[in-house]
Amino acid sequence: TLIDPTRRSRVVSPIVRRIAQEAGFDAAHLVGSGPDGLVVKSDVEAAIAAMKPQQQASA
Amino acid sequence: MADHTFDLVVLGGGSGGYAAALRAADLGSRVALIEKDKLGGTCLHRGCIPTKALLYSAEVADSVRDAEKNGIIVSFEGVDTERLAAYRDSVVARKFKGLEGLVRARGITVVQGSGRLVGPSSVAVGDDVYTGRNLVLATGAVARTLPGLELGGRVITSNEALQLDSIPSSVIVLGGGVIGVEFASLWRSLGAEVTIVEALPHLLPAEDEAISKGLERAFRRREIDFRLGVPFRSARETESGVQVTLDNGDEIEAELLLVAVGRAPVTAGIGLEDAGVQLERGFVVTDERLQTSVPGIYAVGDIVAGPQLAHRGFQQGIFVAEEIAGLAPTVVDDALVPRVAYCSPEVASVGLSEAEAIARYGAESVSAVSSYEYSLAGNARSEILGTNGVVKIVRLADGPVVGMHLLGARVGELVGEAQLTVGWEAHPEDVAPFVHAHPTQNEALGEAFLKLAGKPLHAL
Amino acid sequence: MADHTFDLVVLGGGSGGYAAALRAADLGSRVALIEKDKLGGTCLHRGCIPTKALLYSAEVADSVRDAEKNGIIVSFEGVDTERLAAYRDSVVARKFKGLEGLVRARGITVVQGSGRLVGPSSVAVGDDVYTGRNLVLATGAVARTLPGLELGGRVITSNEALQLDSIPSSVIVLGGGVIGVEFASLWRSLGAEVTIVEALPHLLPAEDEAISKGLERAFRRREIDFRLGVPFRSARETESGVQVTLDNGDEIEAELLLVAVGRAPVTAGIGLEDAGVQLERGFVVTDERLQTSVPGIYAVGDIVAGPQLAHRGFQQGIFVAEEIAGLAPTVVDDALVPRVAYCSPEVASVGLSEAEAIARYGAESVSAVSSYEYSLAGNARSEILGTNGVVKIVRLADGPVVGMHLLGARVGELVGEAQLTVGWEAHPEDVAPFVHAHPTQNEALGEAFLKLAGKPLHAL
Ligand SMILES: Cc1cc2nc3c(=O)[nH]c(=O)nc-3n(C[C@H](O)[C@H](O)[C@H](O)COP(=O)(O)OP(=O)(O)OC[C@H]3O[C@@H](n4cnc5c(N)ncnc54)[C@H](O)[C@@H]3O)c2cc1C
Ligand SMILES: Cc1cc2nc3c(=O)[nH]c(=O)nc-3n(C[C@H](O)[C@H](O)[C@H](O)COP(=O)(O)OP(=O)(O)OC[C@H]3O[C@@H](n4cnc5c(N)ncnc54)[C@H](O)[C@@H]3O)c2cc1C
Repeated sequence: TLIDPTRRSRVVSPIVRRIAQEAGFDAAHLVGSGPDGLVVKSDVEAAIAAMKPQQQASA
Repeated sequence: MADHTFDLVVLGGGSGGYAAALRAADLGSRVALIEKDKLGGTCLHRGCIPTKALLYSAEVADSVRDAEKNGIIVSFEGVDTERLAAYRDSVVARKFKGLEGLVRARGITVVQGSGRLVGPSSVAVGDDVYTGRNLVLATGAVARTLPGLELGGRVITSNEALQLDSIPSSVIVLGGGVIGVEFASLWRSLGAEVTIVEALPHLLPAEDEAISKGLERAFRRREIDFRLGVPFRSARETESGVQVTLDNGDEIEAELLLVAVGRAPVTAGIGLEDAGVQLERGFVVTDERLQTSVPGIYAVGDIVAGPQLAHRGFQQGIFVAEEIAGLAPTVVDDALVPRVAYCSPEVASVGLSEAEAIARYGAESVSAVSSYEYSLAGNARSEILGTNGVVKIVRLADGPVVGMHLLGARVGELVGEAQLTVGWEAHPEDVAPFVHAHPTQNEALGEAFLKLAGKPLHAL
Repeated sequence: MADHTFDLVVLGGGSGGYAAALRAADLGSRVALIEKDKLGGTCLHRGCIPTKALLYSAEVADSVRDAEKNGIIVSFEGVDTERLAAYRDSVVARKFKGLEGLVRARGITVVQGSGRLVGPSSVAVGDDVYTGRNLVLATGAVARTLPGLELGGRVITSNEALQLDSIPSSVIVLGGGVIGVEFASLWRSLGAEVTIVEALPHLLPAEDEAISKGLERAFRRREIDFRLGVPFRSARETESGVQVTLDNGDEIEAELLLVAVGRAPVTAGIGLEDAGVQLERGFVVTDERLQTSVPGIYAVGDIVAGPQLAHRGFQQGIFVAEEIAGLAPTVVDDALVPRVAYCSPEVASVGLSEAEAIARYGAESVSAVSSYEYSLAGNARSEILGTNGVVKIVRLADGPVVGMHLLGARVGELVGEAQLTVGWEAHPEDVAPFVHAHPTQNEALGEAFLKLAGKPLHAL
């Protein structure tokens, strides 16, 4: 799954963390594509993009 | 009486006003910028720029005095006040020319003259009326004095202080705020005997107490005298100078008295009340989006209560231009506006002091807020520069950094990093992976973050 | 032969080694730190610290020469090389004392002597063997020379250059990298005639070309001579100096020749190969978590190929200590290690140059990368300091800032802000709401971000 609350991926950017927070999830729950599983901005952006159709479907 | 119509009319061409004008023009508006004196306002002509030029000369004088310690043999022959003035003026002139060029390049109509509100969307300048779909008030502030203390002669404000053609042998500085400590520092470096009088218990009373105390120690070493926690009672001119009497009866005498007790907004006699613009203690009342009580009229800069700083004016000016353009910009948070005092040593800060953080977040539990002070004694670059000081970081428990407070030579330049850290709500743990460049002073910030993240390197 | 058992044995007490030792001790390990010379290594005794002390003296000399322009009247009487040396040494001594105190306070066992690997977990020092559950290799680097160019006499490295008891009247600096340009700048400020010889087409060839070119302009103004793109052919000592012949036949002569062509890892003759530690061109090969080909043996600092910088050593040392402790720290990304050259004007950068960004991200489309250069001519504080330069920011289209490149007096201190911006993948739009303090140099960063975010204030 995209967002797994048991996952504790690494996040070092407050900015990355905030974008995720604003989209309603915790960036650390993603799989990171950065060095050593680091969650980078594009991971959060991809997750948000992937969530969009889902939200529309459920709405 | 001629009528002129614009999208935006800005009253006052200082930091706040010209920023609004530049940004609005950039966004496609036709803008009139009304200025009775010179574009650039206080900051450029009587504030930030000339003071910082003189303070740099003071820094040069200090480093010349210490040069022998660094192996550079010089003899200090004094201050050439004419060259000092020429240097100060050349810096101002060049920035002024740059600003005029920018304003011209963006096609802004500059109206020279004193403006007065004559309705909810019109400003009169002499016989001309400038009407805008929106107005921005940006008339700034001027030095105030205390009741019973008349300005004039040997009792001066920063305006006259900047124009002195000699260095006074002694000065009393009334007010230990930013302007007071900057002039005290400047004059001391140039050879004057200086005494600061401050009614509150600390220099820079708005800063974190650790910083104020550190600055007091440093000023004591520099033999800058100060009387804290004692209100001013009266002053009278003598033959050779000014005699000041404090509330406790103490008397001090000096060649000059600089009154630096704050700056009052320029809002009287320009038709604001008649147009329905609400004032409070002289300041223009606005909502958090900087709109006054009259829809369509905005206010920016020193006339809006809050930190009176040029870059706050810039930020508010940009905000208002974007707000009017419908861009829904982010509200300017006064607590996130960085503050720098260019005295020696410098002071820089952003966000909350420890006391403010505890007042705001620590009501329920004392451990809600923690702080750490890293002494610049541990920082190699500061050792090289021969400066002392401290980096103090205030954080919420397991939470973001909410305040950063710096003291030491050149620390003003570190405030950009501090501002992003606090502004982006970083946790010390977010900074810790980024080990700072060695040997820099910004490494001291890095060390403080490491310590707060539980990973001290060059600290116990 | 005595056996000593520890949790961690660190070979080499420089930046990388002592950082690993300090952090491991902090995390509860029993640590032996083996050092054949002095704790602190190259950086403290022969690198960062003494050079930056001398460069500060050079800065003082420059500001003394310009002081008259600032209204401060002085006469420059020369350089007192004894006091210069005393100043340099006092800075080193104080930092050395601090480091010794830290190492003692954390209960680290310091072993004085030359160590040699004698197995996958043991280091011999004379008759003693130190065995650890883990080993950290941190033996650092030493100046290298070119084939056919023998060191000695008037052909010196930074080690000798730091110990000179006079200022040479003229110097040829072989190598336009960081160490080369720093010494060139230093000697020029102290009065020498300087020529830099660099085989690549630019000074600081690893930096963004805009910065290299700007530095070249500045050096030209300072009358520092340089020959770029011409390899060195040979050198011979003459009666009064050294004569250098370039590949194009040109001959240059000077009192001294400083060889600054890079630093070679110290990995030979200490038992690495025998223990199975894989090397490549002399560097220790590690995985991204800094483990060598022998499980349990790690390597940090200048012996690991990558930017040879003290704070990279710190960061790697901390990383390895935490890795061993099972804390799973964040991998150190060499591209995010900030770089500062303390020449006059200073150079500072972090992340990718424009060319690197285009190579990495711009293959498909040229518009994938954009950049902006803000001239310090627009920055009031730089005008006050009398410096020129540039802030160059490289970003991905609609994406984060991936590189920041700075040139100008004192810009080294701005690298902290640059580092967090790039490290945290900020977009210029994330920085734009935070208008920087006026008048600072970090405001130039702010202006560049504003421009890239489409909101220029003090720029066209
Ligand atoms: C000595 C000193 C040092 C300072 N140093 C710093 C510093 O280092 N950093 C910093 O951030 N801030 C500093 N400040 C504060 C800074 O100068 C102000 O915050 C800033 O100038 C406020 O901008 P403003 O646009 O609100 O007002 P102002 O800059 O005061 O501009 C107002 C303009 O409006 C014009 N005006 C007023 N009324 C009318 C009218 N009726 N018609 C037409 N024109 C009118 C005035 O002539 C003036 O040009 C300093 C101030 C002083 C006095
Ligand atoms: C002139 C100059 C200026 C520099 N300026 C800067 C700067 O401003 N900023 C910056 O970041 N970097 C700077 N550097 C680079 C910096 O000094 C190095 O990156 C840093 O010292 C590397 O740390 P290290 O721990 O890898 O190695 P080192 O600091 O070289 O330490 C290695 C230590 O290991 C010891 N050792 C070696 N072999 C053995 C053995 N067999 N047994 C026992 N002990 C051993 C050595 O005695 C030495 O103390 C500069 C370098 C030079 C030469």
